[in-house]
Amino acid sequence: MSMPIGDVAPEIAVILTAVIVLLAAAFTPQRLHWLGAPIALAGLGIAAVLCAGQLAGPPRISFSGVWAVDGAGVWARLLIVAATALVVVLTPGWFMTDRRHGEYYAMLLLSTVGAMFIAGAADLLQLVMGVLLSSVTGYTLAAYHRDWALSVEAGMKYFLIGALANALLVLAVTLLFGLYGATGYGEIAAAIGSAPAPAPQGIALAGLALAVVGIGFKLAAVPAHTWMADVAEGAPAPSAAFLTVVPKIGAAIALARLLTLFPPEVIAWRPLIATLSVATMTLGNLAALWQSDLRRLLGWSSVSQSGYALMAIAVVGLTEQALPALVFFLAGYAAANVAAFAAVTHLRGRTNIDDYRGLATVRPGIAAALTLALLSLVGIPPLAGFVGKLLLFWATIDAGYAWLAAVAAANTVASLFYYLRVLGPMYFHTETHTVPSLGRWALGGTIAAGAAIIGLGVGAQALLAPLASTSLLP
Amino acid sequence: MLTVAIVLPLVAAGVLAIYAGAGERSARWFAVAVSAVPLALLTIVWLGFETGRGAPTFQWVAEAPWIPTLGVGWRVGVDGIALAIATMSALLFVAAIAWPAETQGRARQYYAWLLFLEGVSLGVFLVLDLLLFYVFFDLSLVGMYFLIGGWGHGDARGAALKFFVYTLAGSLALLLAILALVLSTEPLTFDMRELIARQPLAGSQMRGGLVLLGFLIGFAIKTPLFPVHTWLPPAHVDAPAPASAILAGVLLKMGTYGLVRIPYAMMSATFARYALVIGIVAVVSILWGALVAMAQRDLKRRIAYTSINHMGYAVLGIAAAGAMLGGEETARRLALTGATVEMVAHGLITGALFLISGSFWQRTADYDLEHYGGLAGPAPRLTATTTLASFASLGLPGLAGFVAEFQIFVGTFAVFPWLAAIGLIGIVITAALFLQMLQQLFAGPLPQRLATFPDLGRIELAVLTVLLALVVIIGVYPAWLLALINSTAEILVGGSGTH
Amino acid sequence: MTGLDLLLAIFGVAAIASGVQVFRTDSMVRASFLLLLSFIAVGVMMLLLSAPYLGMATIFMMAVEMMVMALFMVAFMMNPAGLNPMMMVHQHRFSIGAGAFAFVGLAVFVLVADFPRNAVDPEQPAIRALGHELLGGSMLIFETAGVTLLAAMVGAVILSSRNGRYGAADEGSRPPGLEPGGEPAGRVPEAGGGHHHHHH
Amino acid sequence: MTLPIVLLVAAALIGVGLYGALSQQSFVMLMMGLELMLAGVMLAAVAFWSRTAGGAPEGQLLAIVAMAVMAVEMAIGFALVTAVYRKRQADVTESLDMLKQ
Amino acid sequence: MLWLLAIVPFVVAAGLAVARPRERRHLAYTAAGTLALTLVLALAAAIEGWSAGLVWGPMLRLQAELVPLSAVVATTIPAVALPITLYAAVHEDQRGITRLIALLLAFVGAMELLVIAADLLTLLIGWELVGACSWALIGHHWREAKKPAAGRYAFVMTRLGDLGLFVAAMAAFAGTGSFTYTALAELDGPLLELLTAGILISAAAKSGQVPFAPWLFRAMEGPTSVSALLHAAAMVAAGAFLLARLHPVLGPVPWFGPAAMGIGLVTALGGGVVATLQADAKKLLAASTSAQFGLMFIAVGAGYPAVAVLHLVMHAAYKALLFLAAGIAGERTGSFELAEMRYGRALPGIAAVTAVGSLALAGVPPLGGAASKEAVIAAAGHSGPAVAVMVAIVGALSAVYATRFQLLTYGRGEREAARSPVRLETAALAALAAASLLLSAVWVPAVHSVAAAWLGELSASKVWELVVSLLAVGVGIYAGRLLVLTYPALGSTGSAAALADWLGLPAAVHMLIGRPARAMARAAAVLDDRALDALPRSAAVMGRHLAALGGRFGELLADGLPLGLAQIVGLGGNDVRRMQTGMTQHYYAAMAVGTAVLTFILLWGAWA
Repeated sequence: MSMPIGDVAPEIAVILTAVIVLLAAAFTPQRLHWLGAPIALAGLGIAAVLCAGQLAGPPRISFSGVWAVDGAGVWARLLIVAATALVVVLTPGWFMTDRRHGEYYAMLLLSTVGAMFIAGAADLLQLVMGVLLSSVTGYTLAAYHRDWALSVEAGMKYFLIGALANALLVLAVTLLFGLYGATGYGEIAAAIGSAPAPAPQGIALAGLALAVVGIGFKLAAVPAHTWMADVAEGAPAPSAAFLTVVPKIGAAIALARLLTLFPPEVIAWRPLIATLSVATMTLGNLAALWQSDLRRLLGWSSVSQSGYALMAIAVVGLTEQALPALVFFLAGYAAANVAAFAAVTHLRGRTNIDDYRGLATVRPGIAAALTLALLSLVGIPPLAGFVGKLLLFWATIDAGYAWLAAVAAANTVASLFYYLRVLGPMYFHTETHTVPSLGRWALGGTIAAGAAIIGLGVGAQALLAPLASTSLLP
Repeated sequence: MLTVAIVLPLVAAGVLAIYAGAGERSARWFAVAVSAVPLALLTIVWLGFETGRGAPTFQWVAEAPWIPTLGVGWRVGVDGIALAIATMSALLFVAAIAWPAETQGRARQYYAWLLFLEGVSLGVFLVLDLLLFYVFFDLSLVGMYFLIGGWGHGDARGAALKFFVYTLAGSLALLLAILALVLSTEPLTFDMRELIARQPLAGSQMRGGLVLLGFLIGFAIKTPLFPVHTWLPPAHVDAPAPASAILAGVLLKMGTYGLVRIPYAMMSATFARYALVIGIVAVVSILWGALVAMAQRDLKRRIAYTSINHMGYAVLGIAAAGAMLGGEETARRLALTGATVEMVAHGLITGALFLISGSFWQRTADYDLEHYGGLAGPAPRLTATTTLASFASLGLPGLAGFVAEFQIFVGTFAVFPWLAAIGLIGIVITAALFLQMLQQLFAGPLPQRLATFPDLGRIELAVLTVLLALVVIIGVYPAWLLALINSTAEILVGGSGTH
Repeated sequence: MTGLDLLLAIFGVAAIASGVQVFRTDSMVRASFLLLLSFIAVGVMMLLLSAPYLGMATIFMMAVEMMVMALFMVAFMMNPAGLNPMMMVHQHRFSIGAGAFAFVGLAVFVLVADFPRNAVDPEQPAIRALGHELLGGSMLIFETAGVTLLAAMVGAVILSSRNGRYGAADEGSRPPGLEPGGEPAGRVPEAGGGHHHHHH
Repeated sequence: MTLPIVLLVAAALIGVGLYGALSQQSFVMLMMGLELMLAGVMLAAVAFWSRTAGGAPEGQLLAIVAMAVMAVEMAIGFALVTAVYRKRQADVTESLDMLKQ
Repeated sequence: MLWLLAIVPFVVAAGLAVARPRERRHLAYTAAGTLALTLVLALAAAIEGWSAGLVWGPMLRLQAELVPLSAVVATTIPAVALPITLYAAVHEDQRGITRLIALLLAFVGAMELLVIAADLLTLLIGWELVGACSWALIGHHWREAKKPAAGRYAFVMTRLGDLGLFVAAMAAFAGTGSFTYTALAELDGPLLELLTAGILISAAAKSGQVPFAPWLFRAMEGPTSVSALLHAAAMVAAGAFLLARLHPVLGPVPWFGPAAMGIGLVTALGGGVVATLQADAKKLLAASTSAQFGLMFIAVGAGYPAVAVLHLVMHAAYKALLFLAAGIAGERTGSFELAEMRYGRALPGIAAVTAVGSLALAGVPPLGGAASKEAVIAAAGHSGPAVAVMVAIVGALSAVYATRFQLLTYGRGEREAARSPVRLETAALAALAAASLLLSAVWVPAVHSVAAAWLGELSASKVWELVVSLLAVGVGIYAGRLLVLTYPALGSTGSAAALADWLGLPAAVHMLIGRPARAMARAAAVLDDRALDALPRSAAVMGRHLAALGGRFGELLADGLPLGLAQIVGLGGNDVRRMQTGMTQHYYAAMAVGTAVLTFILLWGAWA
């Protein structure tokens, strides 16, 4: 039994920061609550440094098989920390009037930890706990505007979907435990390997299906995707930015990690994930097509982006490009989605797409950031989203799933339509009206996220080189 | 050198977009000055280009790593075909930027987008990296989208949207095909020279066919060929004139150029197997474009459809050139040379025609041919330039179009006699439709409301004169152009050049 | 069938029956006590399966929770003591079908499954083993659970506590106005919130 | 026979719970359905621990985790129900109908 | 050096276009000087045996040289064009006169290029440039909508024929890898036949043979001087010249002779009849042009290209003269109605000069026209006496319409001329008449043999052929006189008028080519807008349906518009949105069903 505390040092750093913020919030007047932001940023900075330190070491399983420190996991946790930092920057202006402004940072940080735990879990129970932590904090973040009906409704709906999804996940874990007698990934893999009959058992199939739905909930994948649009629209804009991005990063890695336990020749999960991918991206795109509310549109687009991410998961293990594709795509997606929500936040939650008419004339900088974000989501080069999609196509074609790439391409074309419904009026209407904004914090977040979109695209090599040799431990 | 030609307009576009102090005039002259630089650079490259036997295929090559993990790098270089098209494009950009346009008070943005488009367009023609090619190919859509939507007329937003969505579908087909092609070789690289040398997929029928299909869909939409051309007419009609000129003159060439550069060169065996199909599609496009053009009453629509017709010629030439792995080298070389000249000629001619149609719109905001007549009286200079451009477009000898079409037909005949023969009908229809257009515009009685129709302005005339002078020069003495193109065609077709 | 099996079956039927009754009764308070009954039956079954700690924990924890739930309902919900009988269901037939389908599906899988036969030694010190596991191999899980409980507590307080240190905690907890001082952007909630189909 | 009997009971509880979750309008009743499902899960977990996993301690832990899920979800759930009720006077799912499409 | 023949007129034309001198005198002198220079250059080239080449590309080489046949034509062109252009400079409207002269010069240049060509590419360039010039010249008076339309008709019709030349060039390259005339000797088999067919069609189109003849009529919309040049030395002459020039290549093809003779004979007879029935002076001459070129086709078909060229030269001289004469008469009448003229008394000098041309057209010895016509008859005689007799009938018809023309335009009548022609006009006519008279020298055996030695074999007439032919001419002249006396207004009404419109050929062409082409174009356009665009009928339409829900789509269906892919996507968008009902129980149901489906997928995967 070993307890290499260093392996969870980033998580500990974030938890401690959360506690500090919580205490600080309790003892400072509301007008000083914004100080939570710099504190949180400092904590996240430390966590990032600690995470980066883990990249150097060899991939390993620690905490008696509960915790995986491998390339994919560490990169995902790093991404989670970075994305959260961007969200933190968006927060102070938005919550200035909230009496519980300070506690928001604590919830945000705890939710971050949940996502990190999901990403690193190498044991079904740890996965469940991570999902649970991420969920309960997520509900709170979504419903944070207690005095705003939409926010409360979004939180409640998120909770209702989540409660069922988590119950299903626990059921899945139980069924797998019954069959394999263990919850650690290493032991499960060993049990599957030593099983005399290669024929899969119904229990295993049902367990896996339930697990996919349960983790898919965090990913906003069909069929547990229905919360995403509501949260994107109703939740506070920073929460929406966070919830559409951060839990997904953890869940995608977790799903990939779990699925690789099962030999595809015994349980044909690849077609399942491919189907799910198609369903998710198509559904998300179709639903986004006619939205007139930008945040809701982003929510649906976020569903479709989950579908793209599933492409890489469907072929994980078949090609060495799958993991880099997954991580890079998530990074690009995170940058773009946060940038889009940052622009919305900076414009004080402006969300009706008709209200965006002529924005390029009034606020060219913000319009440019939003343009970059949306074009990156489409996958226009040389932005981050392009490299991400390129790698996804690459991985799927390389793995012999070219049809999946073709479907994704067709979906991309459809998605362009609704992104342009936002972009076109921004540029092609020249009517001018005043567009008030929130303040310097959100502006900074917008700029940072926009820079990340370009940086990840043009400087893709910086991330791709280390990702090329990344690993995913069972 | 080539890198500067690509990057300079992009940087200038960024400067123009950010620097708020530029007014209408200064923005325009700044843009003209910047756009002239790539033209000058490419001229220097042309002068230094070796066309002799044994000269390297790609010259002025420069390389820098970009994403080495994926085998992607900043690789630029030209062969004769690329150089010819790129130089023509650079010239057309100077013309389009210099053209006096209605910028609706947003001159900075307008010229910034044009410069952006120049940078990415030259990028498409000058890079030697497949992924970089795609990057620029895709970015050209973005630039054109904003130009059409922002400065077009009529249902410009709808047309821009349709343009972007439709052509993005083509782009993505192209991306998938590129990936499938690259992934079939080891070690991984996007270096075009390497891929040409390796001929990936040469042995694989099924996959080769699918990849070729991807390329064909991608390039057919961009070119555009029948039946995926329907984005073109609305895009042209509603676009501002200089954007139309660029769209027809430069962006469409990306389709045909891509066809030569990628499937033709990199998977010649597969290409040869399906060349007849491509040729048939091309002939259908030739006839369809011509026939539909003849029925148009809208000036710009008519010209737009002739673009489909002309690009059909180019594709026919390419198909003929790629039809065989051995035999009929001379004829196939002729066809390929002709196809390339067609690209250059069509760029200049149709560019001029679209600019002219812009002159009409600026004066009357009307494209309906039947509302015009008798303009030869008040506007002799407009009449002369339009007549010259129209005759060039219908392939009159002594002008550039003929040099191209003659070579294409003659070259194709040796390979696909029937296709060449059927395609010939196209030149009669274009003759009829252009003459009818000229008659409609310039002859007959002058309607009262056109009595004060102003003739071409100084700048308009100067721009058109430069473009049309080149059309005449190529038509009368194309040796300088053909030598350049042929040096590459020889390599691409193979066989000796002794004929 | 051994005596143990018989006992298990009896308590199982009790658990199921009271579970079903939860949704058949027309009073929420009654429903929560029926649920508690069901949990007690489950807890007894756990005891029978040689898991004393878990059995007791289930019973006690659920007892407390159900008390809270009952109180909660009295405090907040309509129809606290089943004063007016009601049946508040939707998509009823589908739900019955889905429940039955889930049961049949799981039952079939369970019956055809080839589980390893590896029974626990009834003499084994189960509680001690659990303790070792919590502070040993599954330390991280345990700690995570702790953090989760903390988060849940904080979250619950944030969402439900009406009185903060500065007066009404909910006041001003809304998005910034589209114009400074104006209404927030987006869909405007109708005044008064949700609709009410029934009583109040 | 022990294992199948217990597992069938667990399956039945899950089925009933699912029915409740799907059919109940009231948030609280709906949550009772979820709890019933989790009760079934816990029973199954203990059954597996006792009969197939040879008393592996993770089995007990699993049951505790399920219990934690139940408790934590219920805690936050009640808080949310309170918040919703306070803001919207809503206690059934049908009342939350603003966010759609 | 040889290029100069073509370049000089072109350069001067371009210069005129830029400098725009308006003074008629200056124009006249410039044009005359240019053409004189061209003439001198042509003579020099013929004597010195110049040739030229220009490299376009590794596979494209333009070549030029003069063989005796082409030398003769190359000299004839500027020689005939000179008086015509002078006449034009003083005769035609002031408006656009500079453009007219410049275009006439360019016309000559293009024609020279065509004549000196030694390969098919160069030929094609000249060939099409001639067509383009004719378009501009015929539509010279662009303010009248009818005239540019006539130019367009001429260009499109001849371009249709030009396809033949394209095909010929393609066949030549496919067979020999080059375009030069000399290389064509290597050609055989189907490619040679293709080449022959192509060239024959092109030549027939340019020379106004059946079935392309109607364009010559429409071409009469152009100014008189244009018609004169077009018919005498440029454009129309190109077809016959080309056949003669390439006869060594085409001759061996077995069906070439009969085909060429057939076309020629039909056109000659038809043209004769049309001209005889014609009521319009210029159209009479136009129909006669077709007929005379028919004779040249017969000569080439019979194997005597030299005879054809000889007739071409003769025809150039007298036809130019007749057109100019018709122009003078027409200017005074205000139209070209034959029935309205008879200026014999008013303009006796012109009448006398015109008579020379008419007699030559009628084939009355000792004029040159008669000599070449007799040679044609003799050549045709080699294919059988019947052919010779038919050619003699053509001759008779020539005599008929020549007589009609002469008597109706410059016969003795009461009309008075408003003004007498200016000196230069008269000079031009006189010069052409002199040329016709001079060409009579070909009857002199010494001259005849020199011409034969230089040009090639000139067939000698048999006695009976001569007798028959002369009898026919006599009869023709008598008949013509009779017609003029009895039906002075022949051809202006009734069935004669209908026949006079080229025997109904234009209507047939319109029905068979023009209408179907236009109908196809229209149909294609409709299809393009509706069907093709509907499949991906994308954003624009989708945008319009933004606010539309189900009902609107149903309406569209009812309208019969095909639902496009994009519309389906858009529709799907609406449906999928509706799936998000906002009701949590539905989401729960989706999750339950989804989980079951996922399990089934896995089960199915395990089975498969």
